[in-house]
Amino acid sequence: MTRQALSTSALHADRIAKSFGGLKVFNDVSFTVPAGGLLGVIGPNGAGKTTMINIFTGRLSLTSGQVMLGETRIDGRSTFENALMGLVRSFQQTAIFNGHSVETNLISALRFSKRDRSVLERLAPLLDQFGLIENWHRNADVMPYGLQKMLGLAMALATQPKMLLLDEPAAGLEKSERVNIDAYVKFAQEEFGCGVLLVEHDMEIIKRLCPSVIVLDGGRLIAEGPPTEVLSRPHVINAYLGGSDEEDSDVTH
Amino acid sequence: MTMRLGRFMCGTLLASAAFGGAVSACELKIGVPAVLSGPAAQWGIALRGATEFAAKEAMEEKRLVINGVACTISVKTIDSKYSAEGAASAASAFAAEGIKVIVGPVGSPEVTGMKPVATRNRMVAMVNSFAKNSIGPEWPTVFHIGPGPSGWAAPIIDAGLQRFKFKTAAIVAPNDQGGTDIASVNADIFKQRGVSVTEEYYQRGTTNFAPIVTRIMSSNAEALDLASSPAGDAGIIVKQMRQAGFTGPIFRLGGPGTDEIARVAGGLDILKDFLWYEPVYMDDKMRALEQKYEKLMGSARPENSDFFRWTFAARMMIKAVQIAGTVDNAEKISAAMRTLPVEDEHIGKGYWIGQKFFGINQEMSYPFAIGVIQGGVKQPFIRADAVSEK
Amino acid sequence: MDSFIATGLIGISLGSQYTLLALGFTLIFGILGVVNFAHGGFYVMGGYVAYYCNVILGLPYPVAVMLAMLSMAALGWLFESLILERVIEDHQATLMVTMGFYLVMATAILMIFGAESPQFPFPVTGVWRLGGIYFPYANMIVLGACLAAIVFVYWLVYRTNIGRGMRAMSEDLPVASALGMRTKALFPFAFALATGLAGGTGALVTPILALAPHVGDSVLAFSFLTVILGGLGSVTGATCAAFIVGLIEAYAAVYLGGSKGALTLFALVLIILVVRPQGLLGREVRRS
Amino acid sequence: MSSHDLKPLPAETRSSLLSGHDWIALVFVAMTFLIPVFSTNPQVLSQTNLILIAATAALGVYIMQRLDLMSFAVPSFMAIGGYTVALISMKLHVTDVLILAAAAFLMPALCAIPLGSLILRLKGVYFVLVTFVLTEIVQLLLFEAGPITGGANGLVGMPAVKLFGFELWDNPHVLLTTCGLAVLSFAITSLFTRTFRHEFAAIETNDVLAESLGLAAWKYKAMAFSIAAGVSGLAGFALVNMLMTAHPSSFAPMSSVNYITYTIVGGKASILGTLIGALLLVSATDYFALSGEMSPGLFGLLIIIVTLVARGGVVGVVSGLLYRLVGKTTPLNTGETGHAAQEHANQKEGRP
Repeated sequence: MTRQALSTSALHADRIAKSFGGLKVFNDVSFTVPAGGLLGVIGPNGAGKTTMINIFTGRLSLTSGQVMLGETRIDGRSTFENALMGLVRSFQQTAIFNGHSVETNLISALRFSKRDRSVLERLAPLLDQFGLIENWHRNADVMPYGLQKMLGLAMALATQPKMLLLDEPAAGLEKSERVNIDAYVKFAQEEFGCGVLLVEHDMEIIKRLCPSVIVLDGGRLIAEGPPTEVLSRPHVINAYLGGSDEEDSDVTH
Repeated sequence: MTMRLGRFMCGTLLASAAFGGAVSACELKIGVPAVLSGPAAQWGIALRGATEFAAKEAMEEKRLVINGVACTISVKTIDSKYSAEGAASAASAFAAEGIKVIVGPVGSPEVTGMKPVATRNRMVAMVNSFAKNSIGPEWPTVFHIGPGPSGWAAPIIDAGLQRFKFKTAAIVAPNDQGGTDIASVNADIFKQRGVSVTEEYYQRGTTNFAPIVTRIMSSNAEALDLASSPAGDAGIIVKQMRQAGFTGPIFRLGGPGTDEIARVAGGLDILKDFLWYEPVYMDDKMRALEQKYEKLMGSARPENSDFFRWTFAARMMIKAVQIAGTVDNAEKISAAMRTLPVEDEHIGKGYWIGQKFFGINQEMSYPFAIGVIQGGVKQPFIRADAVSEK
Repeated sequence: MDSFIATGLIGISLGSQYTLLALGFTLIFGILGVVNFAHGGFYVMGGYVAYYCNVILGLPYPVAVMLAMLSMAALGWLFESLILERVIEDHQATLMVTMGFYLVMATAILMIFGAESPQFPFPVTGVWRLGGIYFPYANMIVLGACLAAIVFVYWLVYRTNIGRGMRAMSEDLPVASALGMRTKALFPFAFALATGLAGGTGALVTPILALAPHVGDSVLAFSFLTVILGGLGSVTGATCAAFIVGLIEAYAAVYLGGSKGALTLFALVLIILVVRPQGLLGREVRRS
Repeated sequence: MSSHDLKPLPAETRSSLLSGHDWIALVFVAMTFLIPVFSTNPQVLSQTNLILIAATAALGVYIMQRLDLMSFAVPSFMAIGGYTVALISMKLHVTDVLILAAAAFLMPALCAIPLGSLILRLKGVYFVLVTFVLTEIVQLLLFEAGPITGGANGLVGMPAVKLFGFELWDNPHVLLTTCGLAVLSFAITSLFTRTFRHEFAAIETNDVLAESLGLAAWKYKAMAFSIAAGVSGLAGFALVNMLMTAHPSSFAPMSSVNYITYTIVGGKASILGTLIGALLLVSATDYFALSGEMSPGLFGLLIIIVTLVARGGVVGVVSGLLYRLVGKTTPLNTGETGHAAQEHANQKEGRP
């Protein structure tokens, strides 16, 4: 991927706001994920993180503000159009095509994003590391939760996105499986040159991976900066109300 | 047209060749495509009862004797579902069993579906339908059980005009073939008598007629004709018309079913002034027929008074088979049928008609009755002579 | 002017009847996620039960209506817990099962009572008149009873705990179950409530119209129309839509002609669906 | 990333043009061509005719089932196809069966495109209800558009169709015409559903995921709706040709229930299911018709029993048994929809 291409694929949220009826989910939030860069998003439950992803992909419309991918305004467009432009998301829960093999799932991802099999060759090391290759012909929905989750992430990457929106990729994974997330994010950035927006509750992962995070609370952006520094700010700790408990309870939901 | 007839005959010859030998020398099988489910079921039940009765009667009394052998007569009934496919598949099933003689079906869609199959398989049929094309020269082996309103509407309207004063009338009927064909014929006859007419059609399946009643009321009609509206519908219409304050006479130029109409409407008082076409005149002879049915079949006759006409039809069919001397040659049976006088031991004498209306003289016309309710009291039936085209 | 008012009265009568049917239909859909093809069957059977109790057994008419309502509720309860429950997860299987049950019910009625309409008169006769406007007392009583039943359903749904549970489920089943509601315990109850309403409506309405085995067919079609218009699962939506359907049916039939009335109604529903797929008062169409 | 000890990517699984079930169904349907050779029994011919028409019509339901949509619209499109053919042959005197078949396919398929763009925004039960309303509207239009459709009387007296100038007019010929239309419909349906099986399977099991990967789901839904309409139109042609009449009662709204029943009872996951379902149920209908008033009730009972006892339909159960005998664990590659629907509900994202 050339420099030129990368520069056109930064994700830029410009004073976005969303409300359902009278209820404001978030208000006046702006930030940028640089092309090929990585931005962490943290915040307590109900902070509007998943809603934000739904807006970026086009499933929900904005109340005000705009979202740009490179030079293109993407909010309010249909999900598949944005996906074909290179803005692809993952889901909090497992998201695979039930009743079909791992292979069919990945082939479907290639077909829908109009990619060819060579992408799969490039992904092979990652697939092997996750244990998907040994399960290649298995029915995906009878695999363990962790494998299903990694398959979902692999499918998102198989579309060769410019910008990946990861919605709590570690949620529900065993501690031992979480290193896979690190490998996945690094692989996406280094091999495919993806930008990544990482919504995550696991602060260890955030600290390990993200050079920079934003903190959402009550629909506002309350802090921005390197994770270790941001997480030590008193109002961020307050927002989390003893964040470590919150983190655990959320992980097991 | 002759080309096509020829083709049909060729094909049916081929088709029947396989069965010619299969049927025993003297067993008449009558196929009865009768609607036995849904709202029209009572019509089918009358048809089935009448044909079974006529068959049993003919066997007990040895009415069908071919080559000196008294024939057995069996009746096979299949639910024709009041639809074109239902009747078509019933007719095919009959064809498969080598059945060549059909009595029924009842309704216009059924007749529409059955006719091509019956003709392809060279069957002779006596059908009932008020459709404008129920018989015709392209179906030479299809006969019609009785005249439509073109035959009997005029005498009934005259009887009404004698008793009641009206210059305007409204006709209400369902918006399908069974309704529109009759209503339009009735309308013409009203107009010939100097009565101005509005026609109202409703969707079959309507249960509340209040809006249509409101429409009729605002048209200031002085008389109402229910045409061929099913008895249940007609009952509600009458009930709601009377509630709306309608006091004029009501005709039902469409068929029997007055008892059911009265039940639904809430009694004879509600009908008040009511005239209808009763396909047969109930006299001692007819009551004798009822008793004969009870004695032979061990139960009361089917309630629907179409029973009498179907008995007539089935008897005519058996007579035609007797004259033709064959149980499975449709052409011969048809030819025999055309030579038969229209006559029944209980119902009376009549004529073959239909040339004017259908272009083929294959419709039975026989005496019928005009039913009259006046001031909520049932009057004796008026006997009307068979209508002739001559 | 008179006919305009008279038509309005017809529309309101129709609307109140449709409401009772649609409320049951929409509750069943909202709570169980089931399109109940047998709804019309419960309506007709309710009519026949009332006829049997009133005319054959000689019980007073109000008692007959209550018995019709209770017996249909019981039948609904049994059907839900014995048959429907087994396939409740598969919306297509529920469709098949209710469709099959309707055929069985219609046939049973035909076999027991025959095809012809029996005489089942409403105990009160007479017509109220004012100028060109008229309204039969029987219709007035039925209208009153329907309105009372609607009020009862509203009370049940909005003022009782069981109703709050049903509403929560009907508005968002996954959320309600996530909140730990014992959703399945309410299934037979909700189904019985709906079929009881249908049976009661049949017992009330068939004597002022007609009782015959086939009158349930059109009930189904109108229940469909009403809930599409009102928004599936929405109680208030169903009520409003039922009155709108009743009024449009009445006015279109009166001013455009009998068979055009139905066409107008269907076309209107199609247009509404295009403009507002979730129905008038329905929540946003759920995504996946 | 280092490359030692890497497991290689398994070789691409090549898939055949059509699946096993597709081939079996096609061969079965094609074999009906032979029936007139062996039998001139009108009952056999007529039953085969009705079964083939029923199976062809049920394909319209089957195609929409690939998208997890239950369609009641089959009779509407059968009517459009059937009336188109009747009008062309009676008014324009074109009786060539190939031209008529093309018209019977294209007319409904074209009508379905604008309709589909409106209807296909709807999901699940809404789609069911709207297609139901659509059949009611088409039925009313057939009655109201008298000058074109013949109103309540329908269009009676269609001339016999011709193939290369040879008239197909008698019982066996009518069956051959129906066979041809059925083979065409089964071929179109299996090729279509097989070509886009990934897309359809993805939309059926998880359309949100499919769209998020870049699939324009509406395009495939619209295409499926259009092809389903075309195939239904061919069934309408066969029916009208058999009856020599285009009549509104042939396209009654409630007949859609039959086509759905054939598909579900036979097994909605496989094209073979529509054929087996039509075969079993048309025969059963015929059998029950002998018991008169009881027949709808018996039919209803059968539907309930099959739905309760054999959830995958007849084909699902049989192939389940076969696979168990052979010793494999997964019954069908298409998967269990009930389970998938459950997963679906679980995946529904709660708003934060």
